Amino acid sequence: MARVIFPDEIEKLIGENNLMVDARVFRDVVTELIGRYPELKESSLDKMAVAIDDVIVVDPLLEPINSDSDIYFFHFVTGG
Amino acid sequence: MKNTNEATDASHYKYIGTRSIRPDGFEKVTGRANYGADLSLPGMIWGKMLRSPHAHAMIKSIDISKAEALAGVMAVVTYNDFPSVSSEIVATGEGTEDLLDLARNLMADGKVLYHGHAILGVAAISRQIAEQALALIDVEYEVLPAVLDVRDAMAKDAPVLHEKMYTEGLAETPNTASNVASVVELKKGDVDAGFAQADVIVEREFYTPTVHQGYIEPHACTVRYDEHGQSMVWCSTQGHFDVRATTAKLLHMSLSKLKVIASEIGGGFGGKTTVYLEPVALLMSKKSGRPVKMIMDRDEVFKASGPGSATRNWIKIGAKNDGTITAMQGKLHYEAGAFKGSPARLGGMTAFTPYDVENMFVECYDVVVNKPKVAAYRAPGAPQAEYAAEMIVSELAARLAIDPIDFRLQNAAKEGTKTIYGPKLKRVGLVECLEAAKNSPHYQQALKENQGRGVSSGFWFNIGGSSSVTLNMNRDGTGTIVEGSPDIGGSRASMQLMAAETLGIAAESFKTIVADTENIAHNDGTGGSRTTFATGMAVVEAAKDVIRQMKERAASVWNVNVDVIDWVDGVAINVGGSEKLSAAEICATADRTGGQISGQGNINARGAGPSFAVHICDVEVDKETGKVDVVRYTAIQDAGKAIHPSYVEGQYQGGAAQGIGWALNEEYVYNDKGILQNPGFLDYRIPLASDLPMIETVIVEVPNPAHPFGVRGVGESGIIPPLAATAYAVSDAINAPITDLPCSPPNVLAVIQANS
Amino acid sequence: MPIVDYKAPVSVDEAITMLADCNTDVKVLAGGTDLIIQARPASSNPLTVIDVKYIDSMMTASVDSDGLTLGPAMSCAEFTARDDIKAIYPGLVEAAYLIGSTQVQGRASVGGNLSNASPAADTIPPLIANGARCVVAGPDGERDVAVEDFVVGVGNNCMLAGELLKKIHLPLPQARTSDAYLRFIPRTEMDIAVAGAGVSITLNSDGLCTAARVAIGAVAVTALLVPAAAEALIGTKLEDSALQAAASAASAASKPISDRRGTADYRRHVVGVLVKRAASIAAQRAQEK
Amino acid sequence: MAKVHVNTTVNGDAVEFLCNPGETLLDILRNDLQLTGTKEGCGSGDCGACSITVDDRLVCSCLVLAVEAEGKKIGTIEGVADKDQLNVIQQKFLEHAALQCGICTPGLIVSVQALLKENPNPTEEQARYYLAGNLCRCTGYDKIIRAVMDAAETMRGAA
Repeated sequence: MARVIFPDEIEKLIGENNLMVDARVFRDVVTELIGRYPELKESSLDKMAVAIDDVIVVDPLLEPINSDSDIYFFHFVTGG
Repeated sequence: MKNTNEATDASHYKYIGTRSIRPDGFEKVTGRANYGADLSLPGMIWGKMLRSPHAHAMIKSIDISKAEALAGVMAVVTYNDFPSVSSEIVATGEGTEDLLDLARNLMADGKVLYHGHAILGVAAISRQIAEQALALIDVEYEVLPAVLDVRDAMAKDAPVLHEKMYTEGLAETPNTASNVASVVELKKGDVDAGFAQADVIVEREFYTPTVHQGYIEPHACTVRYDEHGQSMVWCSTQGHFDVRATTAKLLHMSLSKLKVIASEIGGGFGGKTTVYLEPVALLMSKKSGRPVKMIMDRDEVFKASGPGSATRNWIKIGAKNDGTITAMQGKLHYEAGAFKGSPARLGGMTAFTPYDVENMFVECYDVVVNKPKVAAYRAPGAPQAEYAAEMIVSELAARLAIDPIDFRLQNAAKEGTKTIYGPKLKRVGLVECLEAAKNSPHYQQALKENQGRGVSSGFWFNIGGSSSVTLNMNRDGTGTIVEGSPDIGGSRASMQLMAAETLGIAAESFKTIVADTENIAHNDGTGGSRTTFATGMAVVEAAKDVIRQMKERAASVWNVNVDVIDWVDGVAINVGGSEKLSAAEICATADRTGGQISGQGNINARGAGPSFAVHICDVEVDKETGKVDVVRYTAIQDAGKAIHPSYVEGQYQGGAAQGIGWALNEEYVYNDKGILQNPGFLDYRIPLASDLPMIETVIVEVPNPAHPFGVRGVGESGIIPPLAATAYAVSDAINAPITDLPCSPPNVLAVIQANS
Repeated sequence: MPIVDYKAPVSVDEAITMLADCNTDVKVLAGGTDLIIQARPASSNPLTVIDVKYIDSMMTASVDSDGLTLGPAMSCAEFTARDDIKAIYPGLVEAAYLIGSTQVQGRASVGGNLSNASPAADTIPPLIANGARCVVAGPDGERDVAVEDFVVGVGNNCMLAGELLKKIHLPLPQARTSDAYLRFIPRTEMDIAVAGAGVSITLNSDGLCTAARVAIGAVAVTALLVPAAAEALIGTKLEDSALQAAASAASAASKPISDRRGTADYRRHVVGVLVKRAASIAAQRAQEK
Repeated sequence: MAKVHVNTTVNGDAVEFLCNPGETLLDILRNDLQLTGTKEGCGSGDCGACSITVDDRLVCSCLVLAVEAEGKKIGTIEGVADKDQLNVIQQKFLEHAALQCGICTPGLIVSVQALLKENPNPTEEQARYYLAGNLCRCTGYDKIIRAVMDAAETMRGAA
């Protein structure tokens, strides 16, 4: 099972700061999360940056997830 | 996911790392390059904005009749001319923004929120008549008290800017409107436990003022609206695809009906990642049936584009006597300007990232005030928070009697360090930068009387994103690199070098062009130091695509399997035989072998190129006047791999100069009514040639595992360390703590007098 | 544009006639580095400008036994290149050199700087310190006004409608006399003075100060002549205590405001520092004469 | 308001134009003569992007009235190179990477040309003060000053 770790604003919404999910690609993670917490659908989950095993990916969908992956959601990073 | 892009051994590079002449150089030194204000079209008219003389007011009425009656006036547009706008989060060059806020910033909707807030646009047959028309418009205001600082904005009875804005991120949903848009917490470990282990704890609150990017080219555009065909925007922007997306959304146009051409851009530093003029100009073009040109005056740029946030940041750091930092804590307050969306959270994400410390906690407040909506400014949010953190780190080192570089080395972030925002750092070069600083001739040099020295680290992410590149090969074996990333600092040269290196063909054989939105697929803007990293990766992909095709063509000419073809120095070689075909030969006969050759690299670049910088600053203080002179300065930064070393050094030096300006003299000065007192280069004092010494540079190269050539973005980290390096040097020279920027003569003299 | 007419007379008399005959607001155009910006707002009144740069006497300078006679519209670039003037009035030349960038120097003039009458004008304190006088010409003839009386308020000079600043005259300094001007700005260039000090010092052969004039700028509505500061120097050998007394007198005489360029307290303090430093430099130069 | 007819010389070419009495030379150069190499950064003489020469004297064209060009000799960035042959200063700017965005570059090159004409052997400090009115926000001036010093040396060698 991959571990998903949330930032403060998602934690405040769902009351958890991390979850274990079964996923093969990143899409499975999102489907699973919204299935468990429908309120996440309205959140800015899809506007956040994601780090999968410490590799930052903007707007992922088909990124492979390993059984021991760590997946961090965090604020979308821009620049000047 | 396993990263397959292993960095290659640098010593084998033939083109990368050379100091080639930039391909767009000739146009730029002869005055032939066309910038935002340089396009004129037949029948073109001139647009100007009417701007608020008040910081906060209700608009009671607007009378445009006299202006409309003036001969030569062709169109007047207000907020009501926008098609219906609703609240919707849209991606802009700055990340995300509420479309409604964007529209209300372009032209006020019944309420003005800062001095200079645009109210309406007028287009006339000359710039002078447009200005005369503005003087004929009567606006009746009901002036409201202005909120000019986070403290005022958060006070109990503060006037509220937005009646429907409720603080997000609180444990309980609030039921009264507030100027605090959001509160976010970032944490790692347990700071209370960490502080309990500390032998020494230092805490202070720091202030940084509103500052401007200060690009020399004002915002400008020329547009033509065409209901039936193809509307066109020519403008100076860091991201023309973002201009197209935002403008089309606001005006209910399809993307295919709006072409945006990025002119040459005269500086941006983050400030040209959103729109201020283009949608209004298009509305006026639609109304008048004429092309419309708009150029901001310099005072408009200061009053009403997007400066960098003023902040009040409290930082507390604890360490053991042996130099181990045990806990780092911060409470950050960032001004967003008139609409929510300051980079407070980015401040929180960067403040302590140069440190491998177990316990961290940061609270980030995004606060609206009656000032222009902030925009990105070079590592947005990071300089302010890292300034505060680095000042405390330096003070702590002094209290512990440890060399400030040794103290930083002892606690330095490295591969595997878990960041406060979650993931662990990959291979990074902070330690190498600190060591280079320690070994630099500068750091060995003794200080003289009235001089002081400061050292500071800085961190920025440098995220990839979407880039598309087409590499069109010509029949003579030369090629055109078609990219969609506006070249703001010489990146065309870097693209050329990366294509040359990948293909093994001389760099001069390639021309790099920045295509408009019709001639290349979507590209994210030039921002976040992503261009050489991500667009460079796309160039490599496109070049590899060309190599693949070249090999196929050679194989078909020789009637062999493609597997036996090697590609060496721009030549296809039949490994099984002795035949060779150069790129030029393959291109010359391409029609016979299947048509012309064109490579494609459309990517969403994975990974990031975190770049750490370490700066050393020596200042001399005139203790009778408080005036500070920078006498020596060294900028050290990890470039991963410097594709074009001159332009890498240029980024370090430019970042240092901007940061020195931020530290010493730059600030927005408002009066108590919120009227900006210094909207010009006379009194918004950016550094001059005579203000600065040579800025020494050291390029550290710790290859980025996420890039084929090991590139890290270098544009932004360099503006972070100068604030604390300079301010701490002042503090060292006068032997008194500095907390508030700028270290302008009156402020420094006040600190000297208070401590004598 | 508010500038609606442009005239270029070739003599002072012609200029005075044009000034008198004008039926709009009228201003004299020398370098234009202040005027062109001031005339820009669309809401300002229609303005006629009289360009005096085609009048030879307005554009030349001569030094003789009487002192310096300066054409008010001569560009700072030309003025500061004149070694004969620099040898006698180094402080005034330094002040002219401080006005704006190289580009502005190419246009701006001492007379323009004086007539524009900004409290922070760099040339006014050294002009006062050198006892400079203005020759003002008008329809009713000429009059002669001391520089400290020429400037009457922020942006205001004593000239009446139809009058023209025709000449600036500086007397030849006594033996062992020299001057200095220092201003304080936050950067090294391109700023408006936060405070300024022009000092002229005369020494006797023993190095005793026998005469002094001290003028300060940017610390009141007009530049101020500060006799108390001069008195603190006269009769001394400019020891630290005398310099400090002059500094205190200058600070006491100043009536500064707080604005985007500095607070009142800061200006009051810094003008004293500048008087002290400028007096030392002027004395050093006087010694070397 | 009657327009004024002005006869002048721009980069050696005889030029005539009509202007309003209040129009700046910068506006005429850019909008009427299509010489857009001269840039507008501030309109108040504080940035130097519009630097040109009038009778060989360096000025900000935003602070010159177009009518004042009558009978004068105007020099702009477009006149610095000899056809496609870059001047030494332009060449050195490219070699030293003394430009990033390039908006200040035309004004700087015109100013450096004026500097080296007045003073072929400037010290670094003299160069920095002479160019203090040409703002550059990208480079921190380091590479610009190196280009200037190198150009000066090369030109002295050629002289």
